[in-house]
Amino acid sequence: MFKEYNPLDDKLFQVIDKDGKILAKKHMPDISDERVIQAFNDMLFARTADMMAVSYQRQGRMFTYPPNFGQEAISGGLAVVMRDQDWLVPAFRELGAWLAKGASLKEIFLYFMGYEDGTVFKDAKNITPIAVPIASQLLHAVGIGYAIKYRKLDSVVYAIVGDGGTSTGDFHEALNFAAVWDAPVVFIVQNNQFAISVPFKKQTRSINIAVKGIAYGMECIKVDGNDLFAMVKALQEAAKLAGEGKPVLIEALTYRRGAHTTSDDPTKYRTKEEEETWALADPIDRLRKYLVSKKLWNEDSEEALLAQFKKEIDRQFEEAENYPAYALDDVFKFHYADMPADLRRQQVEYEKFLQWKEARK
Amino acid sequence: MFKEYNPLDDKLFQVIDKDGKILAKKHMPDISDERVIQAFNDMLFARTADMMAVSYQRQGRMFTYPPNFGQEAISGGLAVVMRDQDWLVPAFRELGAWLAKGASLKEIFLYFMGYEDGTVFKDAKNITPIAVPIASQLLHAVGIGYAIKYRKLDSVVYAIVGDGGTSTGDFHEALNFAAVWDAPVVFIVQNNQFAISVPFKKQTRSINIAVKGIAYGMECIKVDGNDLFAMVKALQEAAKLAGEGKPVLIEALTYRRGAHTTSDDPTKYRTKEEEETWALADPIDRLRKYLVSKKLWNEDSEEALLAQFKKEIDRQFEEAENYPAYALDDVFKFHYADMPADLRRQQVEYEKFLQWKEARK
Amino acid sequence: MNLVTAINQAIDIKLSEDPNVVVFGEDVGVEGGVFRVTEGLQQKYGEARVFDSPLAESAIIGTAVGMCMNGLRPVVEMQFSGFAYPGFNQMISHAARMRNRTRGRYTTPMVIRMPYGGGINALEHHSESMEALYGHIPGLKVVIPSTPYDAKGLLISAIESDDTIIFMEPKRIYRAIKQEVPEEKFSIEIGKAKVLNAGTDVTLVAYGAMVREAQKAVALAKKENVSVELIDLRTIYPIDRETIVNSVKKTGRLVVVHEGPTTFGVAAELTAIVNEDSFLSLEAPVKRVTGFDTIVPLPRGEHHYIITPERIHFELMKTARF
Amino acid sequence: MNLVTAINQAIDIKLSEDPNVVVFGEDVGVEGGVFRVTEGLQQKYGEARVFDSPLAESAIIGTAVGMCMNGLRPVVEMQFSGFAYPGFNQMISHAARMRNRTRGRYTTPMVIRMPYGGGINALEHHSESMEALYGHIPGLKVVIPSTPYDAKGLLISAIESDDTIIFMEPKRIYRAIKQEVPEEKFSIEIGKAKVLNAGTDVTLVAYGAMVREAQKAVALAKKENVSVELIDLRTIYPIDRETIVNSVKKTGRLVVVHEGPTTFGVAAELTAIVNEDSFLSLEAPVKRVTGFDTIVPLPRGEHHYIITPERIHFELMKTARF
Ligand SMILES: Cc1ncc(C[n+]2csc(CCOP(=O)(O)OP(=O)(O)O)c2C)c(N)n1
Ligand SMILES: Cc1ncc(C[n+]2csc(CCOP(=O)(O)OP(=O)(O)O)c2C)c(N)n1
Ligand SMILES: [Mg+2]
Ligand SMILES: [Mg+2]
Repeated sequence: MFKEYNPLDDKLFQVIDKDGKILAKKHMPDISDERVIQAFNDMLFARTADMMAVSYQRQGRMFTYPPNFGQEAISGGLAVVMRDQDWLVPAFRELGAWLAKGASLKEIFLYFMGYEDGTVFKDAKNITPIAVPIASQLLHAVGIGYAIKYRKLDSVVYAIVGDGGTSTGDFHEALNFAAVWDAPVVFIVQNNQFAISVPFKKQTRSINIAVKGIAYGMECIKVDGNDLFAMVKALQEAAKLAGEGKPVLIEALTYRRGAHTTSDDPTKYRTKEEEETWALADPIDRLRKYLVSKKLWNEDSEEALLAQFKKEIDRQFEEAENYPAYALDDVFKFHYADMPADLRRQQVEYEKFLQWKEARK
Repeated sequence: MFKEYNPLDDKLFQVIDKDGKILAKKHMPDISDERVIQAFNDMLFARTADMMAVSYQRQGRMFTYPPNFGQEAISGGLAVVMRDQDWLVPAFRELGAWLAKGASLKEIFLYFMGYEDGTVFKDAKNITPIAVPIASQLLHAVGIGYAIKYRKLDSVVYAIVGDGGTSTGDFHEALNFAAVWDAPVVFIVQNNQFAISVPFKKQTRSINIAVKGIAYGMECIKVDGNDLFAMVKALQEAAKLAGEGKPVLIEALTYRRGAHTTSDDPTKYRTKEEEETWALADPIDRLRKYLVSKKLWNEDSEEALLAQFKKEIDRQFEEAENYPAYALDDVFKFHYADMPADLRRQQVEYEKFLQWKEARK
Repeated sequence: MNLVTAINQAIDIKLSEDPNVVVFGEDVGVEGGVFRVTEGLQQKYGEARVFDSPLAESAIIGTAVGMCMNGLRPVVEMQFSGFAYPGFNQMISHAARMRNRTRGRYTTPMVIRMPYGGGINALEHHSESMEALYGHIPGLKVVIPSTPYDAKGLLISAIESDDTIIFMEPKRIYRAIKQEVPEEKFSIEIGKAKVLNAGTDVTLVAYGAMVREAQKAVALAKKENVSVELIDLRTIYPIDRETIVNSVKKTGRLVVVHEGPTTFGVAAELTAIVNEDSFLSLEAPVKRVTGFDTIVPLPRGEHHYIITPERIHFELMKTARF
Repeated sequence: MNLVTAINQAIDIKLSEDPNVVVFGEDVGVEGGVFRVTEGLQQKYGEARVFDSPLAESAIIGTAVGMCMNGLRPVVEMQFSGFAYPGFNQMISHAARMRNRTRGRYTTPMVIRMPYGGGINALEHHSESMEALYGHIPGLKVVIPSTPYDAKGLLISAIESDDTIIFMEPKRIYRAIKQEVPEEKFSIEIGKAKVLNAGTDVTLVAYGAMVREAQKAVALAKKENVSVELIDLRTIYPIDRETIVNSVKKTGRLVVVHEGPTTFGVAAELTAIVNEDSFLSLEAPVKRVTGFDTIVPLPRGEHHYIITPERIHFELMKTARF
């Protein structure tokens, strides 16, 4: 497969087309219809949550939010392939993947409401927190991978970064270290074609992102990131290789249909035509077409499902909104195993001020 | 040429073989016999200076020194190709290239004797100082290249880095920026197969260094760095492309026959056999064989030449040794366009101490 | 005119005056920066002079160093100060050292702009104030304006300076303060603090977004008949020792306010300075009203961290009555 | 035993005790490090536990963070402190923050070792002392030993600590000081300064290679009947406020010696501390005997920069007689 879809020829690995028709039967991943339906459900849930997050933010109930709209098949594929013992090392635009790994929507909302608690992902196993400095998380993935190998664990690391992130030194160092260390890491570049306002063509001159794997002697492939089946298949194959100590680079070609974050205005830097073209390749619409054609999905019942999703999302959002106030202690107590005396003193001094302030009222 | 020697097939671009016989006549660069003899002279001079530098250091007359032994054809090639208006952006193991660009041996000695003055290269045009933080200089090369383009100058930048340097984030960022900016930069990796004690195979898993250019959409080629003609030809072609805004990556395969620096002991990390094998590929011996076979060189007269070189080198070394003492002022005065009052105050206070010390004597 | 406009004008003026000035960074071109500070400049001066770079801070600073060596005067942007660290090596090892290393042959007349500081309800890494790090690096100068007027005048000086200037912009007040600022070119000397309010009882030093908070504290103190001399530091390195010391010689008391962590922060240096030059005048310990030695909390906890006029007032009064 | 051996032993003991300890960095494996600090460890523990990494400091620190998150306790080496800056982002944005960010879920029990300081006649970037930079970063601890005994005990504590420790090694005295050090395991608490010499007239604080110079200055002062209390700071963050303040309460005078630049340096912080906690005891301005605000000169100029016992003595006497 990696040979067949040589990124040097800029080949794109696809399994279904824009109308949901199967293009490459032999590459159809071996998953049950139920699993596919489940994946569709998950993607739909993620999209609904994503849309609602944007509107909560517009209502001033969250500080910021980075939409995933249009990129759901990447997380959807991950959800199918990731095992409990695998690691997920995300950046910051990974709603579906977080949820798949066991993070709750409530936590995710909490994070964008401004609580560190929201990035702990308490009940999710083997997940790293939201990483804001672009591409820096990839090195953590490699370290985690080294530890897997060192400790002889059965686990693979899925590390995610954006197209903009491929320009950073950390991207290069991470892929190089992973290869040299035979670390079980699958690197997934969500090439949504923009880094905020900067289009892919201003980010690099390579014919695509996948070829960058050659610089590290790595297997690499360019995948239609809006094609769930292609993502699943590519991830499965990559995981196999990674498990054998051969890290892999997957470019998942997609399009960020929404804004960069809720404070961004994409009309400044891209055209309506472009957006409309990409709307036709929407991952959820494509998968729905596939399912409908296979009679696995009934569009009529989708509405009821969405209503149910919305209720659940609202419920979790409200739970987040009713989260306890941020305690002063929480500013101080997590920095060190034992709080240094000076830090304690700073807190005490501040508390004296608060007492004075209280007393003045 | 770049197509013929595709680094993906791990092809090595060579023009003469180990015995100085021409392998690829069509790639013989178009330079006169005199120029070749001149290049041999330069390489011989550089080697002599290099050897003597090591022995000065052993005598305790210099603090440290990074030998170039075995890598002379790379600088030799650069010397042929570089024009006055071109820029040289070296790392720290570039004796021949420094000299070719107009730096004096005396300055170079001064540097390794511990004077900043030795890295100013006062009379050399368009040369950057010795760069110690590995690969960091490559970004300067790209900035210089951008300015060339912006100012519409006729100039090409030759930027040098080691094999170890290719693992750094700055290497990646520099090549990527150069490509995106169409900057006239030729990147030359002196792959001498070691980064101090770390062999190339622990540095990366790519089949060679040249292929890393693919990650930036750059022309790239793996060249026998011990073959002067191959270096000249590759640099000429690269310069042409760079001048058109197409930066190029050249891997110059060579071997560091000496120690990393005078405080290093290579027997800890490599075998005598390996060293002996590479001795057979020595760039100077090969070029000599070529010249002798073409009756352009008389080995007997080489001794006299060497004696003359040694005298000149000794003279410059002695000049360096008699360099004026490092003035206190020189610690302070070059940091800012105008010395901040606090810095001045620190100097004055220190001078008071010196006066007291003097007075106590 | 607000701070954003003032900074935009300063860059605009220098772009129009000096063909060697170029502006680049992430999203500064087409989009005009995430805070719109460089808005309109690419349209006006073209893509060769105002442009988006790939996402790589080490490269932004490192290539700017190279541009300087070949005759340009780059003004680069770090999208947030919390993302400048990948460029730290180029900053400390080259931007700060090229002049000294080459005994003045090569200089690095560049400005590294970066929005800094808290109070904007942002995610992690978007709120920090690490000016003391830059101040400790020999070869750099560090400037922080607190008003549109100063921002314009100081930035023009910074772009004209032959040194590398770290120009930190208090993003919290980007649009919060409006002021009359001349449309034409003017400049303010780097390295000079400014006495904003003459006073006799306590000296209060602040900079950036904290100046506004300090001004409110001065008003509160006035109500309690404490006369505060308020100084806007404006330049973090080199520090205007004279202005600070002269004030403390008069008042005998000093309170320093800044957002960044306490330990090894700017207030420690100011304490050392007044201790050196006005030891005998000091009537109370210097008081640091500064950020904790912690990471700035996410928005819901930021009110615990952020310094309010009330908190300054509380400490001012204690110092005044020591 | 010298400092190199002591550090080697500390790592050796922890490698043998704890299978989760791994050691990596540039040239630390086969070669045993350019200063031979890790010599013999790869042979003893194998390549999976002690290994050479590619040349990339951001990756060394960043992968160490990841290893911590998956159960390991890496001890990594920066070949010289002057080459640690490419790793600064990983240090400040992750090693220092992972614990707080995840409310303690993930910790980063790693040690970042780095030889630092001048006096070895080295090229540029090989002589600097930038400990104050690390000290200013919330979430890091910074330790500097001055003797083989302390190096061993402190490094064992550092490797056992659940925090990220920047362990700076005064390379100038790597082999210059020999001392009886127990072969077996022992540890010294991080965060505690040590009174090396009790005295009554002036407090002198130093650390790293400066301790030895300070000791000589103490002897010189003694000849002039000035009794100096010498304190080895040992931990740069968190600072042992109590020990310093108690001493200054007794002596009323403080001189601080360090190699790094003056402005925003460690001495400024110590000045702030004694000003806060022993203001009324202070009888003279705190004196900073520190590096200039300059880049460390190349070897031929380094004698101008390096602090000698005589210079300490000169300033000590002025402070004692203020
Ligand atoms: C080191 C660093 N520099 C700058 C930023 C500011 N920033 C946040 S997101 C972003 C663009 C990221 O683009 P990409 O990697 O393509 O991911 P996407 O947002 O498209 O998912 C930038 C520049 C950052 N977070 N980290
Ligand atoms: C950023 C950085 N890290 C570490 C070092 C220490 N160091 C000096 S030379 C060297 C190896 C360089 O290897 P390579 O790039 O192959 O160049 P070579 O010495 O072989 O010419 C190292 C690690 C450094 N100078 N800079
Ligand atoms: Mg993107
Ligand atoms: Mg090498």
